Amino acid sequence: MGRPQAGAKALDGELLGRLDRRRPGLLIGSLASGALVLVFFYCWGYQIANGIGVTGINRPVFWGFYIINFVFWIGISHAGTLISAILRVTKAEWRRPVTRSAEAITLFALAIGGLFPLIHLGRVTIFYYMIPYPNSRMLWPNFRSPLVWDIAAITTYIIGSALYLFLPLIPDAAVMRDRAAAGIKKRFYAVLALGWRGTAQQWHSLEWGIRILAVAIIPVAVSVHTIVSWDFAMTQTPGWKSTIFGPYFVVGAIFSGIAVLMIAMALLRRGLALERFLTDRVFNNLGLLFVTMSLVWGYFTFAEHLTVWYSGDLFEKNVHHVLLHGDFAVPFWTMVVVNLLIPVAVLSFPRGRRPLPTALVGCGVLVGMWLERFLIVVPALSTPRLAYSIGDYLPSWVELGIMIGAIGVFACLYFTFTQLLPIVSVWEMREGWRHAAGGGENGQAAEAAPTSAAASPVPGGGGA
Amino acid sequence: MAEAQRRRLYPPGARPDCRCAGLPAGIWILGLALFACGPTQNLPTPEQPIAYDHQVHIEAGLECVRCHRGAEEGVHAGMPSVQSCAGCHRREIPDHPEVQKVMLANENREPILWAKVNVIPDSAMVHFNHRAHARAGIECLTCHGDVASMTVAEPVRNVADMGWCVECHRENEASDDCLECHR
Amino acid sequence: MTRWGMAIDLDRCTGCEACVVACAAENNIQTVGEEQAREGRAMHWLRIERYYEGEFPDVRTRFMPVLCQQCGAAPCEPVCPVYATYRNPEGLNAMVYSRCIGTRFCANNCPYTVRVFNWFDAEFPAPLDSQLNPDVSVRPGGVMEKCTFCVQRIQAGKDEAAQEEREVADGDVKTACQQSCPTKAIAFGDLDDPDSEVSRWAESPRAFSLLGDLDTRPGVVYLSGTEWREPAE
Amino acid sequence: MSGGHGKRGEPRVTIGRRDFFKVYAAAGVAVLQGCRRRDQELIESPVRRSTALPGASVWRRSICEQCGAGCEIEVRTVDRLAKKIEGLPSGFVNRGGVCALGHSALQELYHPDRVTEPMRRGSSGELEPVSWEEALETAATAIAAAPDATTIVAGAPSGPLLGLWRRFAATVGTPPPVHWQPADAVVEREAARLAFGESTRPAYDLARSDYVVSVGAPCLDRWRSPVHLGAAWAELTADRRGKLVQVEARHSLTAANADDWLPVRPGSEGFLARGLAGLLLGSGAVGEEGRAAYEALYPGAPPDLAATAERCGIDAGRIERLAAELARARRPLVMAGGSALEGENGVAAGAAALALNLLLDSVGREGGVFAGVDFGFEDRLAGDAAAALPPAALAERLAGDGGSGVLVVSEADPLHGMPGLEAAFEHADTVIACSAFFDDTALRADVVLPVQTDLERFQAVEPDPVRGVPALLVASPTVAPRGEARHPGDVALALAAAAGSALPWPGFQEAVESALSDAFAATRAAGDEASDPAALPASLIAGALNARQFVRRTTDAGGLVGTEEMRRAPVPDARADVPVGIVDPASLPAPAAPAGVESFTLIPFESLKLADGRGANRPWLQELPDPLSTVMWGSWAEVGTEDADRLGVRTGDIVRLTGTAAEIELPAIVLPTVRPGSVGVPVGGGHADYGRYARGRGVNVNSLLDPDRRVAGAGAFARSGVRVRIERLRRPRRSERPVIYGRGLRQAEEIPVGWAPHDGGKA
Repeated sequence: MGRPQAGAKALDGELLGRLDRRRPGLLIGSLASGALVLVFFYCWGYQIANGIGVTGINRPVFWGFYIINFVFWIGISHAGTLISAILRVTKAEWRRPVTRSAEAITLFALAIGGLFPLIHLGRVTIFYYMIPYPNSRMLWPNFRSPLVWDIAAITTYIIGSALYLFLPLIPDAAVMRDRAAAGIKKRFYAVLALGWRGTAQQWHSLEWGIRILAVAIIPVAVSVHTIVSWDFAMTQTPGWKSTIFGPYFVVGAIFSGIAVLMIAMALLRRGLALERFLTDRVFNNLGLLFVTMSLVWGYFTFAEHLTVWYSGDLFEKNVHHVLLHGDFAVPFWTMVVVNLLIPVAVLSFPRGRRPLPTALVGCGVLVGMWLERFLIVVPALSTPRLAYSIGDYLPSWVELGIMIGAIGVFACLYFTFTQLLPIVSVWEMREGWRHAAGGGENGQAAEAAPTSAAASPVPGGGGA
Repeated sequence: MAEAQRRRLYPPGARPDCRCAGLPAGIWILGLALFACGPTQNLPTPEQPIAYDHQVHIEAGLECVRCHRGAEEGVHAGMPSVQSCAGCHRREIPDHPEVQKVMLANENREPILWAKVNVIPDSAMVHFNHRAHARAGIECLTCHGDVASMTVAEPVRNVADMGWCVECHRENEASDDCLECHR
Repeated sequence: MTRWGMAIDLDRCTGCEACVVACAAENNIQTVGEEQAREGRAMHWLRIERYYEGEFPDVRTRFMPVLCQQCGAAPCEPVCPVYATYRNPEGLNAMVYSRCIGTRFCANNCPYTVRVFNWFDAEFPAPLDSQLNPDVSVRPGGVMEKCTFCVQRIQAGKDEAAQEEREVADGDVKTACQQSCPTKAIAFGDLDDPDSEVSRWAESPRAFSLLGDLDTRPGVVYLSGTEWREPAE
Repeated sequence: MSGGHGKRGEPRVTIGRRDFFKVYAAAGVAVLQGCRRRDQELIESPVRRSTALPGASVWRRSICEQCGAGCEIEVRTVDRLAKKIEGLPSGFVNRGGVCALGHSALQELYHPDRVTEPMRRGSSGELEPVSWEEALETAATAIAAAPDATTIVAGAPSGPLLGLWRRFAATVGTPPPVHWQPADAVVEREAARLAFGESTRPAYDLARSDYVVSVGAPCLDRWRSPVHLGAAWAELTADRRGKLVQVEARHSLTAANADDWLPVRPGSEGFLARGLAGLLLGSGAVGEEGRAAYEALYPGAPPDLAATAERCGIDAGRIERLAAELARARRPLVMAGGSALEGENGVAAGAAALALNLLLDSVGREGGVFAGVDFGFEDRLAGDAAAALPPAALAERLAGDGGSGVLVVSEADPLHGMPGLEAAFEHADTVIACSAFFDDTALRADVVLPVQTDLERFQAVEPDPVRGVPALLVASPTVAPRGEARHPGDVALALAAAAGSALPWPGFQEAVESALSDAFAATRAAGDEASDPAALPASLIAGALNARQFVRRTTDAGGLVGTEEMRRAPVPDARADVPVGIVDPASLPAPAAPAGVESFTLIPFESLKLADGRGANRPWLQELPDPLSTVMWGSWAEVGTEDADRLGVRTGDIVRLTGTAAEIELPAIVLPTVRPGSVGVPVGGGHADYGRYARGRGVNVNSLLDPDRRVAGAGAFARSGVRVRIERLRRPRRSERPVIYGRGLRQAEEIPVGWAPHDGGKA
């Protein structure tokens, strides 16, 4: 009993100590991202004050960077909840150090992704017309519109993701509460901890809560990106009207999600010296998943373009033409290279599935997946059926500012989160350590142990 | 259990705490209120450049359409011209201080800028057709209240409340197509 | 029931664009200025598409006035999240400006690319604003708009008929483009009335629908004596 | 709970869903009441009583004076403001149609940069507002000081207003006014005089013809009466009954709509006409009378087919086919106009083309050519004053005076429309501009007198003859004038009075009424035998008891409109002296061969939006895509695909066009329809001011022209056929890119783009 207890304590101390340490890198990151947050809000404010025309969108390219970024960020959000849920459900041990950071990515990416449709609106001040609520005008939104489904799906997902991030955070918040000196900080953690005392009953409820959410969140996540794809697939627009868009988008989302996760893991491993937990084997495994997704994505892309080409439909072929040979050929083939050729070339070999190469491949895939969304939105719109109206699109500084600013907002939120709360789940790590030490794979037994342990100021080991 | 022990087990912040629930609940209620109240129910009576008294004029035997000429036949009810006001008042109480304002405007050929009492804001993009309502037999007082008993006209109904319009249209089997009014 | 429709005789259209200006004058369409027009943001509700066939000197020129087709099965309608565009009982593809929040989804889904968007608030420096048609709202920035079949004229026509206690007769309502056309290439009226001019035009063997195989069931019928071919690849 | 009154006024209490919502809304309302403030809206009571109900549309008849066509319009006014222009369905010329330029008269009326008060150049050298009296006095003093050295330029279309200016010139003692009119109008008259013996612009009956050959006449662009001619074309081609063949170097809108387009070499139109005559004479399809009449004019042998094809640069087969179809046609008709008449050989070409009508026996018959007769109200107002001078006379006069003297320019912008006048304007002692805008001329003026635009003024117009039927159209003002603007006719009368030689009328309206009154008297006196040239056709005064009643009835009816019986063929008696002036275009030398690969023939043309430049100040027209190049907001150069490849020019590239005296830079538009070796540039751009929408927009192609080139035999400036060099300068900067509306058209040629409508049957 003593050894694991001591080990757990040491582990807590080690992790929390690392979290507590003031790291100059984080501070600089916070400041830089804070500046980008200002850029974001300045650009948005400028757009609201002057009109949506400060963007580069036009007729016929009515959707531009905002929708591209919307899809991109929603895709990124699949890094966390979905992957962590799958890992939890399958009880993959190596998930323990990554789940928290992945779930945080989900929540923040979703928050930002969810903002983009609002930024995109011509009259954002009356965005609430899209929300079904009883009103004195006696009007309801149009439930046939994919945009209304979007709102429902994203709201569900964001609430689910927030809960899913929040539940495993409760025991850790309690630890933070107990370590903090009285004051505003303590009260903050106290609110987050929801009165957690670490009783067996509470642990039991928490476990169940997480388990139910983990199962429930998977279909929600799948549905979200499917519905996002329906913003396109449900239209008449050549280049969009496609039955495979649902799974194609989900695969793309998971693909980009893994890319973010690979980058985050590599950074965490270095930043928090977690080599002990995020072993090369973890990267190897995730790398295999990554290359699989790359291949699946490549397969979908091929299937999509083959059917278009084969169909011979004049209008579809026009879009296909500008993509493969026309104005958009350079981004298209870049996308194929960074999303398919490089991942396959690098990750097929065990030496390629190490932290640094996977992270670099992940960066490439992020660029590639952003391009993919660009290539879905812009070429289709700029090549309408009546050729007279063919147009082009160049983003304005406002759109670029908001795009870069959004990255800043994300970074700022993430840095703030890292400063305030343990980015690695302390209790799950300890649980994992105990599994490793006790060799018990039986969750219930292993989890029962700490609750019956001797009194400890740490709620994880509390109870009398 | 000793008090110290208890305090250790239940640190001060560890009590089950529901205060955090107050915030979302508050936002929810406020939000509902915001959405549901629709156009404001507060109907201020605007200040007019000339203290025109409806009651006096109607008691003197003038019909609404005598001055608001378009009320029955026109798209807009309209305001009487300065010239026609002055035409009558040349005989009737020309020395009244408020009437003097009219006479002055007439001499200077300046229009009088009345404050609108029943306002549908421009942002609603509504094109109200007065004569269509008159044709359907809607009484003046349905929308304007009993102006005959008012001195300065004051709003009695919020004419910008779309739900009220729709309700009446449906009850009277008038078209409730959006384009009927919004275009 | 009335179903408003339009027929355009392409064989009579010279591409003189009188209709385009008539439309702008009637419907308070803003001119966006050189910079915005260069960005592709000109706001004409009606455009004359010009196509060339062949090589010099045997070039054939085609003009095609394209406006909102007022589809019976409009792709723009179901995608609007707030019902700002919908099919009205008289066959119009309605556009309610005050309801529009500016998602521009409708415009993306329009196969004819006839919807235009107010990127900024309209500017009519005084006294140009004296010309504005009081029956048509000036649209604020952030709102979608498109050809309405001059719905204000339809409403006025019905109001006039009601005032005179009669039915709306064929020819009572003329759209601005139809009115100004020097060659009288446009007919407008009730497609459900078999005796109306537009119905008779629509019966012509020359009649066809633009992008007809999409089955959007347009309320605009084109007439052309020559076949519109796809250009050689 | 909503208490209220029902339909019949009885109180009604209902509790509905909405009330339920309101219950839980109540809390929020309390909070929000403090926050919201209702913006106060104002409603104006008009000053004057009006017969119209408030907000009701009042349609007033008016006449469009944007060009000389004389379309009758209806103006929708609401609360005394003009809202919309529509064609008057019963309109004599237009039958309900209006063109783009006509619609835009509203934006001229309500233009934010209009001149609404008189201005005079002050001591600082700037124009400063002054009173009418001061402005008139300054102007009149200058005119009275040197009437001989005064040059008047009158921009009004022919008709009463021009007559008034002629009378003004005669009374004040200045030389006759220069009539500022399209160059081809002057040439057309001269060509008609040579061919038919009568110097009026021929009237064409397109609608009832079945085969129309238009030699250069851009009848579906901006030429004479676009609305009338457009409608006539529709009638001509309805059910594929008739055919229009366009003989023109440039692919104009008319060429685009023509059933057949012969892109002849610029300047060879007359040669083609002679060649056609040769084929027709040889075909045996020509009547004896026609042959005799034609050969009296052109005794020489016409050129043969090969020579014609060679000179015109087109396929001999096409010429042959054209001749064969002409010979076969039952009611053929040949028109001449536009660029064909604007070259140095314009008169010869025009006469040769018009003379084909003699050969085809189309003079004075249905579907043929008639004399452009009118009721003569120009002369009635002018009295015995001398005829107005052609536009080119302005350049001669200014050159002759050594550039000093007084210039009175009314409703014209010669400084923009003609090259080489800058120095003369610079040296003129006083320039007086009667204008509604600061156009290039008014900008240089010493006195600017604001004039009323179409809808603000009393109008009396003799329209361009339609099918040869004469008319006088009269209309009263539609809206109140803006600021202190006055009628240009009233300005002329006030100027004359201030100069000490008052005309007999107080205002333009009275002048027209007095002319009507005189016409009545003369007609009455002449009785049935219409021998007196001052008499009107007797049927027009039938029913009027006296002159006053006649005047009243005429103004109430909107003027006098003739009948088809009043049409007539050109008077042939005057032809005796004709052949003296006639020149066989076949005898003229061919235009100089191109010198080098960069040498092009410049074809300036009037686009249907900017016209001669007057449309440039209206946002509607600036933003109207040109129907063929689809360019908005600016000038462009049309270059053929082959030439563009040779020069390395792509659409949008900035090119430099170099003429003899000047050069311009503008974006090129590559079109497959431009004849190799030629370049088309629209006129009407490049105003120095002319209001915010025109200022500095585009370039003025007139500056490239050679100021000394004249159409031989007519006092007109030859703007066609000038040679320019083209160089490619650069890809355009972002702000220089031409604004192309059909942005996809370029790609459409590169990729298979589906524009084809699919036959889906009717809706």
